[in-house]
Amino acid sequence: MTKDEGQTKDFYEITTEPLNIGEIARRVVPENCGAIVTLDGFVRKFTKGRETQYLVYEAYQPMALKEMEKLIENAKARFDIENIGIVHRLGKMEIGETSVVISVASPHRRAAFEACEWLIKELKRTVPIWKKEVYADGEIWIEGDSQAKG
Amino acid sequence: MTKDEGQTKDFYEITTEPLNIGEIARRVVPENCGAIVTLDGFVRKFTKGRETQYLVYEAYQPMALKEMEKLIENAKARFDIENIGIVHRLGKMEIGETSVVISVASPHRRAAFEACEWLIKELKRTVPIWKKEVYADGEIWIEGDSQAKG
Amino acid sequence: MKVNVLFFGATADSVGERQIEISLEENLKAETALSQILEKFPALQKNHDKKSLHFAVNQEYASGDEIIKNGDELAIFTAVSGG
Amino acid sequence: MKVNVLFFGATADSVGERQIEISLEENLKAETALSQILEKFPALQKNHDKKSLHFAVNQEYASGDEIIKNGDELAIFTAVSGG
Repeated sequence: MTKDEGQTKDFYEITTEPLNIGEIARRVVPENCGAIVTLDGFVRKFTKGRETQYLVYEAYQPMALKEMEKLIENAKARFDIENIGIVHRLGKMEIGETSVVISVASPHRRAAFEACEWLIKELKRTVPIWKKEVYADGEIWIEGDSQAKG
Repeated sequence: MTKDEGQTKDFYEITTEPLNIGEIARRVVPENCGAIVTLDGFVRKFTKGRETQYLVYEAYQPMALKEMEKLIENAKARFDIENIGIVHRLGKMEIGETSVVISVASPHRRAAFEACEWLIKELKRTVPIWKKEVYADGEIWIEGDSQAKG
Repeated sequence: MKVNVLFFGATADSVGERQIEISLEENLKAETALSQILEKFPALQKNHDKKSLHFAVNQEYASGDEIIKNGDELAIFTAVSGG
Repeated sequence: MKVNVLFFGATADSVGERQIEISLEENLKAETALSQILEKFPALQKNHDKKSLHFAVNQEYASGDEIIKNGDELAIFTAVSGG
């Protein structure tokens, strides 16, 4: 699911392997850019005071990849950025493990900050991935903002 | 030069070793946060069309560390963020090598984006570090915006 | 006509299945197809407010006006929570 | 009194030294000390506009009003360019 046509080094992937944010960030580096902004989302120990033991992420994979591709296209139309990499992990994740990495390279860092923030916001709204929080006394599928999409 | 008192995991360092941005980002993770924003500044191949062969970074080290400490204090007063890590590399760096990493962890990602962007802007304005660009036909110490400080 | 209906996360737990082939009348609008599917799965209606459910047709979010065709892949899920 | 003057990057190249101990009169203001140091190093004046030079006293940016004391660490450098 890596798109690499000539100059562009965008990519979007779903994996069950641990994420190495440094390696992901490095893959978006173009020659004429000087800054990469990376968002590293990870499993919190506490949500609203309740202690999470671990999380399980599940995706509607083919649709998730299509939505990730759209996100990249839209971000590149909206912001003056060069390359984008998005990798989301699925399956069981322990506290502190990285669930998603979004890296954006741009000639001017302002655009990379804006685009990275926009991408994580939109990913959480549109990409069909769900997380289940598992507690000592139960588990719950987390529901996003239902007004956000569709 | 690592400050690690109980809950806080802020740090600011200067090193001549290669920077591992994933490792640096992971050091700022607190238990109640869910997002880290990381800025990865690196050596560009082209500046204003001129091809750089490599760069050399030099610092007024004790003052640079004091200024980095002030940046962290100021950012934490200004933004709702938990932990900050700043590591700047010195010495010779090849094209594409990371010169600086700034990682910010916060409960809400908006503040982490804002703080990270503010930190890199201020670091470039106040921390006494200089870079020399080396070209095939010469070299030049890059001068920042002279109106910015002092 | 036959369509495949996929469930994920909370909706898969409600239905107890992740994928079911069902029969629907020809030329249904997505909106109507969703209502008919909900009627077939009382647990979906019981556990979820209809307004909170999202509906995709062939891996695209559906507006409701799409015409469902034989062999289409439908999906019903709650608001996404990745990231 | 004696003070240490440090140079970095472009100013070190101009002066040809990275650290020099020099003598100054007692109780000089930072502003005046800087002018006197510039007079001692013609290459600094030749290569750099005075307005583009930054001056630090004991590892802090100087406003110009600081009183320089014996043993102080002064530093003269161009606008920083890290990051």
